[in-house]
Amino acid sequence: MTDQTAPEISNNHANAGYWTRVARDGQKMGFWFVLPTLLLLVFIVVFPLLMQLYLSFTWWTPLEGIPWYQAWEVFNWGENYWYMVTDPRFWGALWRTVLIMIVAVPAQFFLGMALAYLFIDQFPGRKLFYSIMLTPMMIVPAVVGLMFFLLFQGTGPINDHLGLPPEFSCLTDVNRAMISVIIADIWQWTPLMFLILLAGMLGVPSDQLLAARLLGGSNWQNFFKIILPRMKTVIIIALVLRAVECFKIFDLVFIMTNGGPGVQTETISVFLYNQTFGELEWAYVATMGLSILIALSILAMKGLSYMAKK
Amino acid sequence: MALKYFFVLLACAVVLYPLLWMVTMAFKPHPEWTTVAGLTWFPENPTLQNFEFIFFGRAEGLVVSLDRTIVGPLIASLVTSIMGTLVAVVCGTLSSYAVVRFGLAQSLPLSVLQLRLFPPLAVMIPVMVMWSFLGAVDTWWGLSLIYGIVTLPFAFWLMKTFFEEVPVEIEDAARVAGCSYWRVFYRITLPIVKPGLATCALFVFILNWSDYLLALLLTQRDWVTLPVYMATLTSAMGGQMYGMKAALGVIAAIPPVIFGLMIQKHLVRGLTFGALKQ
Amino acid sequence: MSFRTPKLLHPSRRQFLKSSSATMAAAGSMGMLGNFMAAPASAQEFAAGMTGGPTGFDGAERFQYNASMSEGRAIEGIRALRAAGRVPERLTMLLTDGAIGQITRPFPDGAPSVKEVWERETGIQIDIVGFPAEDIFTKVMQDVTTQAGSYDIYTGPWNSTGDLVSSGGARNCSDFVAQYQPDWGDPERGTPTPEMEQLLYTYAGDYYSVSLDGDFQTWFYLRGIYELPEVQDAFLTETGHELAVPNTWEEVDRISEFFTGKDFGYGTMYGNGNLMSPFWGLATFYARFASMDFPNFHFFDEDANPQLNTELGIQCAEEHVRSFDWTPPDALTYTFAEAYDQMWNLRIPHTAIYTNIVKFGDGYNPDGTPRSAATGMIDSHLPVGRRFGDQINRRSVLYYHITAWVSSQSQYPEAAYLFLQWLSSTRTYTWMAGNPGGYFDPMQQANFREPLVASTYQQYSMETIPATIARSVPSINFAGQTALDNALDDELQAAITGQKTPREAMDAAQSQWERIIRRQRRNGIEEAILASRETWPTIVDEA
Amino acid sequence: MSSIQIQNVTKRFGDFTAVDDISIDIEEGEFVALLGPSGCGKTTTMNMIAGLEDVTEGAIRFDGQDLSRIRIQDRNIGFVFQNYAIFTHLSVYKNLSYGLEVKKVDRSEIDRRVRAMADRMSITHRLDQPASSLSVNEMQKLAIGRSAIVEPRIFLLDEPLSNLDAGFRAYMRAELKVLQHEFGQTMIYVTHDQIEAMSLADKIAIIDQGKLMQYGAPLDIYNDPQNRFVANFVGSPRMNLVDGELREERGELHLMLHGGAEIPLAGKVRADFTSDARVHSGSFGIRPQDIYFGDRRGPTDITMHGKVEVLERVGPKRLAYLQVQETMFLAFDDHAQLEVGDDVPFFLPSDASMAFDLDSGRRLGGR
Repeated sequence: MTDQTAPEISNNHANAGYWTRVARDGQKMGFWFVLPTLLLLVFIVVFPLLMQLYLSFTWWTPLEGIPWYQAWEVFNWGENYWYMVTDPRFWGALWRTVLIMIVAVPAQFFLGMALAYLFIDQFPGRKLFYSIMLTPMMIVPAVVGLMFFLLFQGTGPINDHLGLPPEFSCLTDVNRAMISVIIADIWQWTPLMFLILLAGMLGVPSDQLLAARLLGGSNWQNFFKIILPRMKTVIIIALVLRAVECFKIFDLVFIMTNGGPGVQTETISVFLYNQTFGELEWAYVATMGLSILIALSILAMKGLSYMAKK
Repeated sequence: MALKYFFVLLACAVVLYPLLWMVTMAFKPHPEWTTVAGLTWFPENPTLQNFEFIFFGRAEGLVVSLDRTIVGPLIASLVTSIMGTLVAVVCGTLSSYAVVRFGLAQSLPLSVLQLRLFPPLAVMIPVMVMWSFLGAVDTWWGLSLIYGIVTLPFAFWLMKTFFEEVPVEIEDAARVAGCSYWRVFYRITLPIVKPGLATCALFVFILNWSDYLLALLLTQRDWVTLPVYMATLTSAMGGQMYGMKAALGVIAAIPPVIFGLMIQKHLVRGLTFGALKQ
Repeated sequence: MSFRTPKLLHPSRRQFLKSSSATMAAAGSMGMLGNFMAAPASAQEFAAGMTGGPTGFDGAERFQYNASMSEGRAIEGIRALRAAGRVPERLTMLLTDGAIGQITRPFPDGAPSVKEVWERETGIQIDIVGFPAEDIFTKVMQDVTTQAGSYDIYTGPWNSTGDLVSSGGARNCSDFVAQYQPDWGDPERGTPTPEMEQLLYTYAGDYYSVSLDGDFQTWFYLRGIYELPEVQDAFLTETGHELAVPNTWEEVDRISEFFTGKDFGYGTMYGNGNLMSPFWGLATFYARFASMDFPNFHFFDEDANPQLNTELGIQCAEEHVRSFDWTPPDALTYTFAEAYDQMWNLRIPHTAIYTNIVKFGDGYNPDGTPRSAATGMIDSHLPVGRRFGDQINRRSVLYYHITAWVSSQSQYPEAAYLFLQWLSSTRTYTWMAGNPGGYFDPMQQANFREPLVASTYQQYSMETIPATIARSVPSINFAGQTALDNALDDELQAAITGQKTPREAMDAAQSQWERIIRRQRRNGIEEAILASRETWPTIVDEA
Repeated sequence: MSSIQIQNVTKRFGDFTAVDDISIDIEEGEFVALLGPSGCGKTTTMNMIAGLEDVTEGAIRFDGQDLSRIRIQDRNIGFVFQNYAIFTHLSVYKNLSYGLEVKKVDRSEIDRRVRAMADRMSITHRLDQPASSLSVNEMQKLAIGRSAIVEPRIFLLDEPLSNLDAGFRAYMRAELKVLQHEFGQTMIYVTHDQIEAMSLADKIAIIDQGKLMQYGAPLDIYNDPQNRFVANFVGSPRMNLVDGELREERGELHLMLHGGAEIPLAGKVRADFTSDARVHSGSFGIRPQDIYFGDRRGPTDITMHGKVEVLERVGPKRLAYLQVQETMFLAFDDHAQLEVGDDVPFFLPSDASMAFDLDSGRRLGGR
């Protein structure tokens, strides 16, 4: 941003002719328009990726006592990668992330789909209910973590409703902690599914739906044969969005359980955080970060090309 | 129809349940915080002392006091969110316009999108090294810069769809009338997409305001944002101070919910990077 | 250290919530919450020959000093620095939140707070930023690695000194120590032995860390219950032994097993009050591990190889896992705060834990109410070990132990150091250790001779704590510590929750440790391990 | 195949009454057109028959059975939408088979009937292609075929021809008639095009502003419109309808037209106008083809004089625009004897003339 405006101001008088020419030349102006974004991209993508690649082949940690650019002194020929492949904690965290994904995303999808189906026609109060339904996803995830932290306290309302004693704690139990986190995630992100799927559902031409009903199709039949196939793109977008976001899940877990008890809710993001500031294995974190980036990029490319084909 | 209302009301109840608990908790006095003395949904003795406590550091009837009030983090959150929004919206607007109108940098949209796919923690090591090298840790501009970069994809894609909706004929007409490209952009196109620009700014602001992780990594003391402050207090206060935590949560939750409802119409577009419009 | 605020506040504390405002105040003192009550203006004079220190209460003269004492040298040092224009207006200290009250709250009645005395004498403001004990080192490392330079002083677990030093985050204070001569190792008032001074205040031969705590796991038990005739009788009938203070782990386990499920009129009890949860429970394991062989069973052998999956290591793990049968429900989620609560409510007969369990739970509140149901029933005993012939190797463990470091990013390291010297010197520290506003525990010899400390920590602790310190082994305290502890912790938890057998868990932990050591080898971890071995006490007792 | 009784049906949307107390009886196998200008309520009426809209008041019965209790999918109605509502994500085959598949008809039976229908609609060569690739004309056929294949009790068509090009529209019109005979099904057809209605329907229901104006066979409606609206709406070219005040002078009854001209009333039409003494202003109607030139043919025929303003060729005939003062009459110049600018007499046969009450639009007298 500054890169663009600074020369404009300073050169305004001395070089007035240049900027007038730029304003008259679409390509030149476009170049200046794109420049700040390009610079930011280079700044945040190219440079960090190279640094990450470099560090991932070294032992370097902040404990090393040498600046990162001298990390070549502790070059380790990719041992980090081998360490990663054989690190049970890494795979555990990865598995837990995937677990949240394969439980929460389908749950959000089905709930969102059912809700969208409820909201497909007009009915009195729809606008109000619709607004209410959207609220959870607008709430700061950290606050959602706090909300469910409060709810799942032993002395909180959930235990009270279920008649459970305060000792029956959800967040500190080996099994229930994960379930609690997943419930919170479902609560927050079902509305997103709902929103996107409803938009897709409303995109199905209403006369085709009517035609299907008049042809004798039951609601179920019409839903599966007419609505669903027409929503394919929307569904893929919604699922991909959520699945990707699941990989980032951090705030919720960190505030609700801090990855605990033990490592029972340690997702990949929490694991990376702990490795960064707990074990301080920065080169190793760089290795995992880079690997995840590459894996996700390949998946994303596959997904995008699949979508482009459709 | 009755069945439908039943399900709709049920869904709304599930949505409101945790919210209600937190919001009413913020107005409850200490004895009502837990269900030990029985569950109360609405405060029997409503009080503002929780808010008083987090704003002034102490409250009547409480033996404890707070050494850092919410004021600093509130200001930090506002400043960094707004500046981050500015960076994202300005860069996103300019570059998406260039991509849409001048056909420049056709690979930009995808690269920008990829930026969003990555878990921020996976690039955090270099970012922290860079930020500390720049002396940007725990400064308002350092946090604003990363906010701007992280939300740039949203601003870019959102503005792209808005620009695509402006008929090119309008611009051509103005250009035939002798306007420069810059003037056409600034005087014709920008005013047309103004509502879109406002939507985009609000959307990006919500995202910035909602951040926790980046602020957790890149601030220490002076520019700690609201969610980080909230989480620290949450763990620092232990289990007891439920009411204060809830009051914090309510304050942090309000702006995005209001703004979100304001831009309801465009949420789908924003969240799907313009892939879907409502 | 003491009252850490549990991060996930554990539900179990109905009593906590229902109980008096004293609990509430204790709760409040954790957190970034300090109670800034204005101290009464103190008109009293210093005792003869004294130039500084607290005033305004009986016995204040015991904490006063002059330029010939450690505290006085620190104050003089600041004055000299001020003359040279090298003092800041304020020093920022990142502090475990549960300890803030000890610096900011006046004690005893009529006294100023520690902070006020310092600020009055030096004019340098102390800004305290509180952070939860469990996460504070994360915050420290973040400040170090991102070069944020937000603090002049860090605090955190003593175990992490190695990590902090190798990251370059802590300033080497050897020159300051040489110049200002703190009384940490004073043969009369300071640490019991010069070795202990080395262990607590230095790393690799240089001064980095300033001890502000006494985290030597100490045994407490409910004498009031042990002495009940019906308990005595039942124990004899059931086990064939007299119920007495235990000397060995075997006896400990026997007592734990006996009490589990019993009700002697105070509700159902559980036998094992030791911490078994992640992070905190490691101390329990290390303590048991250290006494497996005579005189010590080291974590690493002479070649710096881990000894986790040796026969003795596995036996230790089996005992540790078995002792889990006698713990209260949800013990896996307990921090020390919950464990304290179990004893205060007479649900466990004994525990080896941080010493401020009595600070907050024995004795009486200012209003005369007992601090807990256990008031008057608690007593303390020596660490336990194992019988080898006619000798017993009693062992405890030094774990966590809040420690301060001067940040290498501080603009005013000398002033920051001088504040720490002043704070940790035997007079100020003794005064502060008596303050019930936070969880810094006593550990200097002078502390245990001080009536104020004795009144807070109870007379019975005044002998057992020093004896425990003398028999404590250090837990892991060199660079790589976090990784080692985490790896072992995960495997222990897996064994306790039945996901692995103790043997499998120890095998896995062993290979994890070997991996970590291999990774850290070029950082000199092996030398550090061997150096750490040297600091283990060899003192043994007659059986 | 069913008969349909629409009984006093009213439909309100809030304060707006879209359909006002309409009753129509449709016999089994009849082809009925709902005709009216756009927004008149004909589509709403059809939607109510299909069940897409609820009935506010009144009832719709199939063979005497009240429809309101039957779910849409069980009504067995063939419905052809204006834009066909083809399932564009399915193949032509799947479109045709949809109605049978959801009824779990045997697979081989489905195949047989789909192929027969495709054959009938001459879209067999398109069967395996995606429906989205069809031309508009083929979509029309597919839409009809898809509805017809389930052998519905009745068939509803919503402006089915309006999207077609002119040539195909004429072809489809004929085709529809044939199909209706072939299927022998009760059909209801909504249109705003009176020619389509006249040429296809067995009966026409003319609707205006939610009210049923007239219901009857096309010729009856043409020859004997019940009110001014129907008279004006049906017929091409339109009927001459001139409004004026009735004035009696010396035993002669005149209709004083607003343009200044006057029509001396005589014979049957005079009787019609006087049939209701309360009427003071009226409309005089006569179809262009009933006006003649040359010699007066009947004693009660009314003589007028007008100036030929325009001559327009309509097919083999010429249509003359005759200006009388400010009023214009249209008439067919059968023998091509007029020239523009001629001032000619023309005759309005009293028997073929119609009288309407200007205020209510009601027809006065009768045939």
